[in-house]
Amino acid sequence: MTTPAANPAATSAGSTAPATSAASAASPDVTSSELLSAVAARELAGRRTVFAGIGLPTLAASLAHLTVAPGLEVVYESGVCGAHPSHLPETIADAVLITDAEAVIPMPTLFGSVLQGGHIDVGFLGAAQIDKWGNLNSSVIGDWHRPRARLPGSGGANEVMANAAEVFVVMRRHDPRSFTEKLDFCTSPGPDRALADGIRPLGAGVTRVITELGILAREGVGEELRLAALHPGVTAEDVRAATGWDLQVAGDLSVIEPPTESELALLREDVDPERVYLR
Amino acid sequence: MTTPAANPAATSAGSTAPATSAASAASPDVTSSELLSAVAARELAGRRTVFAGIGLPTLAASLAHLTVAPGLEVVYESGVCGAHPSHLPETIADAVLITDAEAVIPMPTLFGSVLQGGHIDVGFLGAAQIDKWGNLNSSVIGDWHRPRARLPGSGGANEVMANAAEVFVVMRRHDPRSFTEKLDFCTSPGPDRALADGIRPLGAGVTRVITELGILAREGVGEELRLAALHPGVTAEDVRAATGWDLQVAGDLSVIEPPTESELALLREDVDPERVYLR
Amino acid sequence: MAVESAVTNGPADRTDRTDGTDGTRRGDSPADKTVTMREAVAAYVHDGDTVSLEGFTHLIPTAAGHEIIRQGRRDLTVVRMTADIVVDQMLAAGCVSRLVSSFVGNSSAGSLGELRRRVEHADPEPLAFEEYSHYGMICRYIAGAQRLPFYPLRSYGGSDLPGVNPALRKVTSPYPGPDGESEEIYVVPPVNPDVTFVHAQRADRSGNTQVWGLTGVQAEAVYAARKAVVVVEEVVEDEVVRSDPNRTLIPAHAVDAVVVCPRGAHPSFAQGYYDRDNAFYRSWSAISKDKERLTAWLAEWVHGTADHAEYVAKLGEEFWEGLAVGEAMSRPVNYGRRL
Amino acid sequence: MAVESAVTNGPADRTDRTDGTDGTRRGDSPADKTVTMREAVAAYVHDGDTVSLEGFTHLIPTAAGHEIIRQGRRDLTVVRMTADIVVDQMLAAGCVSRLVSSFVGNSSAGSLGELRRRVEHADPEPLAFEEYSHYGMICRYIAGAQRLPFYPLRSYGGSDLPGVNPALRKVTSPYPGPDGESEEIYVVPPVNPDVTFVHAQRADRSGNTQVWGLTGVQAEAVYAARKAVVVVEEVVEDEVVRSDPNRTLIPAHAVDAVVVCPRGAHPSFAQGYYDRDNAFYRSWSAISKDKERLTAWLAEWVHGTADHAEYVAKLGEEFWEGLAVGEAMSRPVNYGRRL
Repeated sequence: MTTPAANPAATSAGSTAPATSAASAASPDVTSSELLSAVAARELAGRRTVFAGIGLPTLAASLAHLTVAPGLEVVYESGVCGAHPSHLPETIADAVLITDAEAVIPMPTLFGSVLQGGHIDVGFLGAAQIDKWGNLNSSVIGDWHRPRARLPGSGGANEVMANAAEVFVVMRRHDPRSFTEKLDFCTSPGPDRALADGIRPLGAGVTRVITELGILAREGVGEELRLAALHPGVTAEDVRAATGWDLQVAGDLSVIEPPTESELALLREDVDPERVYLR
Repeated sequence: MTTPAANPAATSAGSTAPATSAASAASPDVTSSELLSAVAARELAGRRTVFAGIGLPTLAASLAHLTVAPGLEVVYESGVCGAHPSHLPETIADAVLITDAEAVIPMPTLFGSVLQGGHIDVGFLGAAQIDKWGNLNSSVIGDWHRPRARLPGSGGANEVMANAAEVFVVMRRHDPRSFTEKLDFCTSPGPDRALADGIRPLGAGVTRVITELGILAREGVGEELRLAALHPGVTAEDVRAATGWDLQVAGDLSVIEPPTESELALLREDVDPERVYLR
Repeated sequence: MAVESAVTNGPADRTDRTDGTDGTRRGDSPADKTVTMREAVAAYVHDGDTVSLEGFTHLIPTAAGHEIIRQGRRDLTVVRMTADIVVDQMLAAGCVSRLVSSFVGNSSAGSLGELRRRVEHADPEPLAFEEYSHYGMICRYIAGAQRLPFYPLRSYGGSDLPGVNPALRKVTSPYPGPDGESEEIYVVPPVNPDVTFVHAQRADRSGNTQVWGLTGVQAEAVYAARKAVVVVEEVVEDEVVRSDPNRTLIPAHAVDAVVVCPRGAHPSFAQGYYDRDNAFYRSWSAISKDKERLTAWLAEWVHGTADHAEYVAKLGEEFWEGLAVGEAMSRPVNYGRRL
Repeated sequence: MAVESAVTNGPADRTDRTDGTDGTRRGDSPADKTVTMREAVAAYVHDGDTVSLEGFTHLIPTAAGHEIIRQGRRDLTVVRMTADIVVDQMLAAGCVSRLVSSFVGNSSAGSLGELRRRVEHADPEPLAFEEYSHYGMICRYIAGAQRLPFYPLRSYGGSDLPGVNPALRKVTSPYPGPDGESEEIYVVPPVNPDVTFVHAQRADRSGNTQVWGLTGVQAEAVYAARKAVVVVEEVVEDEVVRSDPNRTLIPAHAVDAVVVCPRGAHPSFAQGYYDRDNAFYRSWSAISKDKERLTAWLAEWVHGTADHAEYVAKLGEEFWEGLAVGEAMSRPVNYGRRL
């Protein structure tokens, strides 16, 4: 299940794949949500368990389940394993996730035995800020003691980062304020910060950051996030300008194949036919 | 629910209670099990929760439930709370304890939240050896590494001693080998040994030892077991001779009222009509 | 109790919770612990107390929070993993001086206006905030329930949280790590609320409480507390509970009072009873952003209702029909009976 | 897996348990993990392994122990809270060199002859014995399941157990005790068996396992293990499991193989399926006390049967009628369905 280090995207930039026709697929009728969830889904190839919130992560997991990861199980923070919802859920605790689920377990078991126990392959996290090591801030903008904006805080994010084998981050905004040299506050540290604190991390931290500009990737301890793949029409300089640190670029930078007709059809007809999240 | 320190028995030696007629009730047709469970039941007056094994402790708890402790709940090591068995159970995990129970909980909850959490008023324990501080041995006779007799070990006894507010011990045998100056091995230490080990005990340890000769009692840290009450016809010297340490005698030594007709009727007709344990 | 008090520990003398002096407890069998919400809050919530309200998205004890507001409690420390609408309401009503939590937000639907004013602007007064992650809160409840001095967890390494929360500390393992070197791990301290409120589908009169669907951290929050109040959609006969003892999440011995309060979890939901009021969640961000609107809302819906039954009636039957759910019955299992 | 191996921890690289290289695992959905007991033991039990068999009086995985005997495994470390008849049998068959346990006895019915010969007389060979209390064993499983380096518990203070078991150690709490002084507590290390076997009433084909009645420490023992085998009375359709997701004690993601083996817990019991064979328990003390009788018993009932189905058939229908149980059905609950 290893993905080549700096080549996470489907189509290599130097390949003979139909980059032109692919680029045309990224036409204005493909929404940002469709693009991000289709690309994130591909990154889940071969994974078994995903810890995900509602929205883009579950769209990606659902699409992956229908394509590259047929055995994929989504585990929800609320304690639901193996959900079979009758309707698209509105929260991670939606009643439709519970009815017909394979298992509903207490939160101490979910966090202790499942997550900390090492059963999650990929955790999806969001954040207000991310730095080059994949450390995340979801607590405050400004000083914690008198913040300019108080954000929700960790929830289970600190635990997902510490315990999932890898973490994927999907960011709708790719700008220097979100991709920052220095976090206002570190809510969920990657393994490098953990090691510096004398704590042995259990997972690799953030390995993929998926945005509308491309994919940043790192593999584990000691590595920075590097630009690994670009959406058609985007340049490495575009991404470097949108990133608040001196972003390194992978030698084998690739171009991402736009969402295929088949992926779009699955998203639109099977995963979210009422376009609740595909806005 | 406090019991006067050194006067646990129903009838004071100096009282005007009908000691003679009571003594006659302790006639040969009262079995050892009937005697011990009737006396133990009285000691449960006002208690709410008892952690008990099958046999004498459950006979005592059942009788107490019908007499001096109507709200008494027996909690079983297996995870059963509020059992309503259709038949007399043969083990602490008997299927008849589960069906119709009020709650069946996982063992981590039982030991962690219920027992260690401080919800047990009285734990019943047995042992091969007991010393003057109420420390118990249920592991080996002889040296642990090459024992003359390997006994079952702690089970949950170590935890019951550490966490129940008080511990009652019912011993069928009262002789110097069982009531010993020095244990071959300390499986379940009372609070004095715990303190000496630098650990704060949570309960009082053994507060009552009930045998066919009488009742030994202590109230808590720093106190030895003292002879507190005698069965009719037994002298303090009889008990001292049967005890392997220099047993102290309470100043207000009392005489135990033998099982009453009413207690015997309940035991024989309601609690154990098939005389499974009333042998 | 004959235990030397010098050697007791953990939740200060747990035995006092059931000595009968509060007038609600056992002695006779079977105990009937049912009381009204008004009685429960009057008996178990005092100014300055530490109050836990648990229920993760599902079964949030909203009605308990509203009654605490009605009775005007002050200076409370509120312990709740997800500080959401009910916490924002208690803050706005001036009940709370300290918050212990791991998520402060209106679910995924937006912000808590009052909480943000308190934290960002000390408006109208500062709020002491003790911040954890979800598992940190869970472990605090577990340690509280199990009378442990601390609980270890693989969180916080490298985080800024220990820098703003001195309760997050490290312990060195007495066993070598996988590389043979010594190993450190973060720990959290126990929490022992003066009282915990949880909402559940049903209980018997003595407090054996059955929950299905998401069970969150309710059992641990109850066991950690000095007093525990279970709020239920319905009280059922003993035989109903006893037909399925594994469904009992909280045994009677851990419960001090049972409050019957149908629809007491609104705007959250009770699996199999009524669905979540997502529209109210979406509307809360705007209500709470405007202090006047928020005050008016509290005046109308909390202070303006005598109790939760009035609140429910005020919402109207048509409203509740909109949250009604259909049937998806569990298949029975056989517990067996000796022949 | 891209994680630096130098920084992984706990159960050595849990991810290897599901990478498909053992030929039994996922990738396709839904996985069918059903195998025979012979296949499960052949695949997951190797000489020298650490094997956990859990089930507290209820649902003891006897049939798994018998198949381990049939396949002649050697030098096993057996981890089991209550070392009882099945352990005595595995000892007598020469499978076990080390025992990790908190209770060594034939329930309340007497002694284990082979165990006592091994421990008291090193006959026919010594048995390494790592002794705990029940909660110590439970905490070792919890620590193993949760990848914790240690687990604290309020046991062992003043006991002689730490003197004979160096794994019992102390940690100083980083928080002051109730008297303001520092506080020490004993801890146990995690246990991570190579494989755990548990018995259960039912599972679906992918391993979602439902248990009722006593649930013991089975979930923790499974989560602590590198591989887990669930032995069930019956495999049921997915809809049965999904009608009551709270009944699922062990989710599929923690299970590597499902073995259908009716009556596989005999002489223990399966709540709602068959009762305990108390007569066999009572007879075991005499059988095991006499090495020749014990050897003959193993020859006839384990080596002399090809598998558990033969063992069951050999006991005969009349025998099983004696252990039959009547009906005591749980009342259904409503999980609700969105209208």
